[in-house]
Amino acid sequence: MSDSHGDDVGNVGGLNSFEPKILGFLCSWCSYTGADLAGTNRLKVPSNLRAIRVPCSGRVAPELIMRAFDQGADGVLVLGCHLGECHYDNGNHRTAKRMPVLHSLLSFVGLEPERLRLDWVSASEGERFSKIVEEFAESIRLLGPCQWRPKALQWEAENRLINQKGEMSMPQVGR
Amino acid sequence: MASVGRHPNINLMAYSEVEHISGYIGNFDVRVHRKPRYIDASVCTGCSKCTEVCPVDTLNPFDMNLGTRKAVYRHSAQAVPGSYTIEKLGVAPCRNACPTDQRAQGYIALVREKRYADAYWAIRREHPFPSVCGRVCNHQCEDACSRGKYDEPVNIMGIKRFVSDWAFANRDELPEMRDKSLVGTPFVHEPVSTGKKVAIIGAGPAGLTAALDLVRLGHSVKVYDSSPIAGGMMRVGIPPHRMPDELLDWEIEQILNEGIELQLNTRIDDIPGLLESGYDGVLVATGAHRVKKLAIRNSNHPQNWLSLDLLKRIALGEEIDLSGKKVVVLGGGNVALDVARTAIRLGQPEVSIACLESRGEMPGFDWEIGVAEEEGIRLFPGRTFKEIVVENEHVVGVRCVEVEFRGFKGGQPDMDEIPGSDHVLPADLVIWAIGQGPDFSFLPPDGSVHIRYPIGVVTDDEMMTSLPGVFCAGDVRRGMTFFVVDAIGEGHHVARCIDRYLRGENGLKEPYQQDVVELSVEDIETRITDGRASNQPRVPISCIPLEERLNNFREVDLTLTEEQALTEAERCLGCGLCSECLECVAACEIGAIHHDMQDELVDLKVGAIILATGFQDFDPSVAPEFGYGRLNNVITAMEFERMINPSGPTGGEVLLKNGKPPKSVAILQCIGSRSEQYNSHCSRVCCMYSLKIAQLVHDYVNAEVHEIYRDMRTVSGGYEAFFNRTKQAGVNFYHGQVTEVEKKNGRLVVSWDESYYNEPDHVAVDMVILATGFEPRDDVGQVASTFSVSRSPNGFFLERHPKLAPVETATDGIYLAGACQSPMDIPDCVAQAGGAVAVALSMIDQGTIALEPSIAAVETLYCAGCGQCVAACPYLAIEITDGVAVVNEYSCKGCGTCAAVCPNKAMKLIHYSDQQIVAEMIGALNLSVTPEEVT
Amino acid sequence: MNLTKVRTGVYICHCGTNIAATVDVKAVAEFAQSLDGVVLARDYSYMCSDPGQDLIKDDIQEHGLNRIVVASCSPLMHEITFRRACEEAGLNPFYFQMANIREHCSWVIDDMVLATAKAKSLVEAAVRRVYHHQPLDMREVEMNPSVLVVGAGITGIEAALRLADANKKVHLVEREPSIGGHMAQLYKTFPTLDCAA
Amino acid sequence: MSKTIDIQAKTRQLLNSGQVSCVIGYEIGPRGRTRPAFIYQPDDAERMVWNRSCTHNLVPYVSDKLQSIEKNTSTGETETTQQQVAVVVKPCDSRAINVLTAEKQFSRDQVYVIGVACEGIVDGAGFGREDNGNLQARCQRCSEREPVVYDILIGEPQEVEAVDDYSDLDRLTDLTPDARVEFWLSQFDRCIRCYACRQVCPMCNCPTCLYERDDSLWVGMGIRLNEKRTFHLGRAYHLAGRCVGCNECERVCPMKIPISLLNRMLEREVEAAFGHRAGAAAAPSPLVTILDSEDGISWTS
Repeated sequence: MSDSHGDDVGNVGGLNSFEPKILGFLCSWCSYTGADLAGTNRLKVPSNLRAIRVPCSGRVAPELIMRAFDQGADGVLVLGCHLGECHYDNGNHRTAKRMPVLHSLLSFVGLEPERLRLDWVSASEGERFSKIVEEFAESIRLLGPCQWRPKALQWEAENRLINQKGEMSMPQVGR
Repeated sequence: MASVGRHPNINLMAYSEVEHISGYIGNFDVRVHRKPRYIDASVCTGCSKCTEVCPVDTLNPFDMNLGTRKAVYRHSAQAVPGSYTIEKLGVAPCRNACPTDQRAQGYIALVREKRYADAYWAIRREHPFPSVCGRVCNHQCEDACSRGKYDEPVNIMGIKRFVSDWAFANRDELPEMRDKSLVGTPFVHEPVSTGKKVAIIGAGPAGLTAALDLVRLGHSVKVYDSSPIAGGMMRVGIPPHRMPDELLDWEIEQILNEGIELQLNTRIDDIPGLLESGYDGVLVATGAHRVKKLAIRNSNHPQNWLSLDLLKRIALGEEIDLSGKKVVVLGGGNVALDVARTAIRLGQPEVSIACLESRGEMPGFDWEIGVAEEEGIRLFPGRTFKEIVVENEHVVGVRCVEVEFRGFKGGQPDMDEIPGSDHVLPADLVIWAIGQGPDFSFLPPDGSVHIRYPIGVVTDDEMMTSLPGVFCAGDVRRGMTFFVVDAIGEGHHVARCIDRYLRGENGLKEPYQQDVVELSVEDIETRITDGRASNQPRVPISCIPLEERLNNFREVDLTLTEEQALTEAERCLGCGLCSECLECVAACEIGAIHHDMQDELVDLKVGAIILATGFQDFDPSVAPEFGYGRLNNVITAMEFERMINPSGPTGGEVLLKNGKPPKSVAILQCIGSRSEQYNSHCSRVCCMYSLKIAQLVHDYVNAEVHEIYRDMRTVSGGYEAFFNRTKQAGVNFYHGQVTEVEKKNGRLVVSWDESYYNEPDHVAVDMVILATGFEPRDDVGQVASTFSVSRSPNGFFLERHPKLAPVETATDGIYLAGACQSPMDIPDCVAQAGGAVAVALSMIDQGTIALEPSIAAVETLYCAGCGQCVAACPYLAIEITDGVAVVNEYSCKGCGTCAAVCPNKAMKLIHYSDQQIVAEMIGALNLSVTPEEVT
Repeated sequence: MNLTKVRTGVYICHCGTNIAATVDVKAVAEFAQSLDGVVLARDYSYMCSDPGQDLIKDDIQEHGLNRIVVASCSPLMHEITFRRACEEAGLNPFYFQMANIREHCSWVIDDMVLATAKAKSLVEAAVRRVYHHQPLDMREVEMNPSVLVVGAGITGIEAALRLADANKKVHLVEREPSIGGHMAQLYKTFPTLDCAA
Repeated sequence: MSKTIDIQAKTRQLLNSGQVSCVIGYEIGPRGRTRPAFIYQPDDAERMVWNRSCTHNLVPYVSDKLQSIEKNTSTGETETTQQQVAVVVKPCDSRAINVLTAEKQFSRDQVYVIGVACEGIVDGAGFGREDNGNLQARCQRCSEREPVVYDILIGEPQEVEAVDDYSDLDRLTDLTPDARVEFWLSQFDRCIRCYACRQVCPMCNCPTCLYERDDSLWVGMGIRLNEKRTFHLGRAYHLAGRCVGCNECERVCPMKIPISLLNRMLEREVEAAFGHRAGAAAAPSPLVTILDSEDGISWTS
């Protein structure tokens, strides 16, 4: 487990056909069932999505999403029940309020806004599920691999605070 | 059906809706809202006597609005429970606006049916003086009348007067008043004596109303009045040209006949004495008869009369001649107008009115100011009076000065005198009518009855004065002179207070006020186009020509003729639907009817829930091509079902609009189903019920039958044979998609295309029956969110799995059955009902249920007790006790919202912990095999 | 989580051809074998069948497995089946995790390579997750024996009567003043044209 | 000077009456710098002072002082009167009291709030460099010169026309995403994870901080750049809808990292979306309550 930050900086995906790594959080009552329905109806869904089943979209903590980007995800897709249809009454209200705030924080710090998306899929909306994943995968493919993690590691390597000669470099204070 | 009503294990809650559920399988808390029937279902025997007296007809939705029913109705012939129900949309605005809570819509509905006697008794049940209020009321009911939003309000006062005048005219043949019990109390033939005695001082509107109510409640009442005639301001304050007195005398006589002792010419000075001499309660209702004067020079000169003195002398029949005099009446209210119009009838003197207010703000009725000017009375508004000018002991004029008046502040006029506008109005007789106040001289001198001088007697919210047992009502309490209708309102209220004082908690409660019906302009227009209200304009009150009014006290305003009253009654929109005429209360011998029944909330604990909320028919009026609503004799299948049903509106006869049976009928299938514009799904049952209709028409109506179908879906056993039998019976079948139904030379022509066998593509018939499909009910969205059930694309409830769990929903413990899940016929509904019961029983009979262990758990070491999880939990399952969050194991359903909002991740969701999800995430993103060889 | 103690068994299901058609199940099983903590990885045609479940039970006994991952259809379908299988083999049913390589993988992706790659990462995700599973027991809760039936048309009436005859307390809630629903409006019903009352 | 005398008088009176067991205020340190003071005896009251360098937010100390009271009361003494702590607060600090009472850290009647009408704190305060004469950045844009909650108000709040147009954020929001990544990586790179910013923040009241645990679930113990970034972003998110903008975190950061940019961006975002201003009233952060209709959020991308 210790190599959880395995430096797979290298294999970020072939240069020509970049296959984005998309992490999906699907609530098990609505969107996961919708994804199953897309399967039973044999609809086409891009293979880039890796779905994680959570009881409710309200379970998806912002720290988990930040950890996903830190782990090298190219895109994070959070899917929940439509507002008012949540199996847990109003669990998804928190997601609806929390995501835009997290979204603006991450884009303020440089993550492209298109990499994080929240949407609602009900248990009977198989086509909507496949359409959303297709749109999302395509928009991530256009953006290219996510530099969020590699940039940090590369920046750290070049601009070590205390360089080899032991002096502490204090770049100009950005005010 | 009947067995459901009697089964010991079934708690039947009809006319009720589920408002809210919470909890989980095995432990659901359900809150049911029971709508009031206004009839005690356990008592009602279904004898239908109430419907015989109910004046209100409305369309019967059970008969698809083909027939009508009364406001009190039984749902259907074999209804279970069989009890009747009264449909009330709420309190009518006219009743809500009236201080006496008079149910105007009630007596108007009775007038509409020409039942004038019933109308009179309906009024008299709660309003003792219809003749007075039919003439002089400020009719707030008309201002609030919904009809006013469309054209003009209904002439409610005119109708009331018509009824009271009709009753007076036919008073000898008037049938006995059937129900004398007070409104809001159960029906009794004779009031049960309570052995309590009440003395009432003042025989005015407030006093007599309270007396009548108390007598009807069983108390014995004696009324004292210092003046020689009873009626208070109604008798001495209203001149004969506005109200003939024989009508009022008859009404007072009827009140007294209900067992009230009246002692006139008796001034009571010792109220405590009354209490000692055996009275259990005293009511002070002496009104406000002391006329006010301004303290200006010569205001006490003998040629200054008081308004009430003149009116009283006329009321007692004295002959007065003022011919040749110049009379100036001071004051601009209704009393001033009455005095001026009385004065001008006493020998045509020169009469003028001077008042403080400007012409537009005079407190008197605008219409009466106009009439006064017509009768030759001159107006001098907007001035104050400085002095009564006297020359050699004779009044010669009133010195006034013009003012800019801005209303009264704290009882004092707020005005500025316009300098240099000093002038004298010539007058040799001045009559004061600037206002009246109560006379307190008869109250006990020791001040035991507190008063707020000069306004009125102080009472608490139970209308009791500071002296226990002594109550007060009417103008003597409120000071300002109000209208008769306000005094009657206070009379009713103080009677209830006295009854509660005398009988403790089984005294009469204050009536429960339902919400008021607000009709939008569209509602009004539909009620008029439906024919429930006529489109006639308002019928104004006419009066006798000017010449006939000179020097006599003939009544000026005329009453409505019977035709006028009927046209006015036709204009009433019937806002509350049930008109609350209360006829049914008396008609119901068993006393089952209570108009003040209230909604009820019932909490239940259940282990499982089965939803069987069903479907609704497609409404073809949104599909103009089929002609429903546009062309006559285009009906839906359910309308046909009601027609052919012997207990239906037409007694089993299938008839055209012109009353004759049809010779040829066309049945069109897939109406509203399998189409892009309307419902995309197939409704499964229309093919078969169309065949049934075809056979019924063929056998019972023996008409030619043409059936146009797209596919004949004979889905289960016996249906194909049924189809063949129908064909052999001679029904013509055409394959095709109906394109339109049009009227051509008197007959309905149905045309279609996409026919396989290029047969004829149209047919002319007398009647078209549309086989409408099934669709989800209008409020399916709200019901779905109440039970947190998701919905399939066509809007019906979504089952957990189409094949493996057709009767379950995603939520354990909530099951589906019948057409609410998708369109199906009766055999399938019954089968699904059995299936849902089997699954529910399989859960319940386990005794205990195993629940997923994934609920929230707190690591107290990390918990800061900040309570963010408490605010986030949809089930309020978390509390902060001594600084640390604690999860209630049973109400937590494991959604994990708390685990996400906890800043310090002290809250963990078992089986979906952060550690497990992060590990899953790392595994999922470790795309260690990148598909370089992707083609 | 000390790796040596975790002994995971991974089972890749063919589901006949539903999965095997577009996912190279052999490659996925081989890949699973290479993951940390995995002592045994098999692929089998129908994991949800009795022989499939017996495979799991026998492996648990023979190889002392304490974690099971089954890559097959959606957990909403057969999670309970496989949990029961683990339970019968004496393993706590919550030491089990599923990877959905049918509805989310083989049925929705045509390209064999991409489908296999996705299947592999889903299996790896399940394997890494199952490390952290805790032994849990289902919570026992008393069942209230009464039932609420909403709507008293023919379906509601039928359900209420059946439940009542089974001696259960039934609360039948109907919005209209009387029960009967649409059927009460009918005169005769197909196909037997008997009375609807 | 009058404010100092008023505060001293109030401190003496509170301590004499035994209504509070400790008054938290400011005093001049041995090297002439203004620093927090904890007064227990009435005659120490003259150490209290108020000047333009009283920059520290004293609210974080309230919970510690209250805890210490509970400890000695719980050791057997039957302490009947509800012991209180008094604290001197500026308008921005006073909003922290509302947030902490909403989050049940202490109840409102456990704190006697001495509100001071603030004329702004000079730049360089707390480091003995008060000479450059202009106000701190947070005071230049602050127009709320009267505390939102106080039991006694010291001084007359003046009407100040100041506009907070969040112009400091625009400098960043105009950049491209890559430029923003560069900027922030350069800032976070300097962080040495000394947690000074967390210690001084009144809102950071977790017993053991998520980013200081050894289960390395979220962040390891090293000072790798992505861990430092995760710490700062995580802390900023935890302050969304809770940070009152006292800016002490930025003042005490030895490495001069512009932390307030993160907090102020979220402050603007939460205010725009939910009309919620942290500490304006004792209400929970809007991110945990359910949606009500007028929230500006209808997140259907």
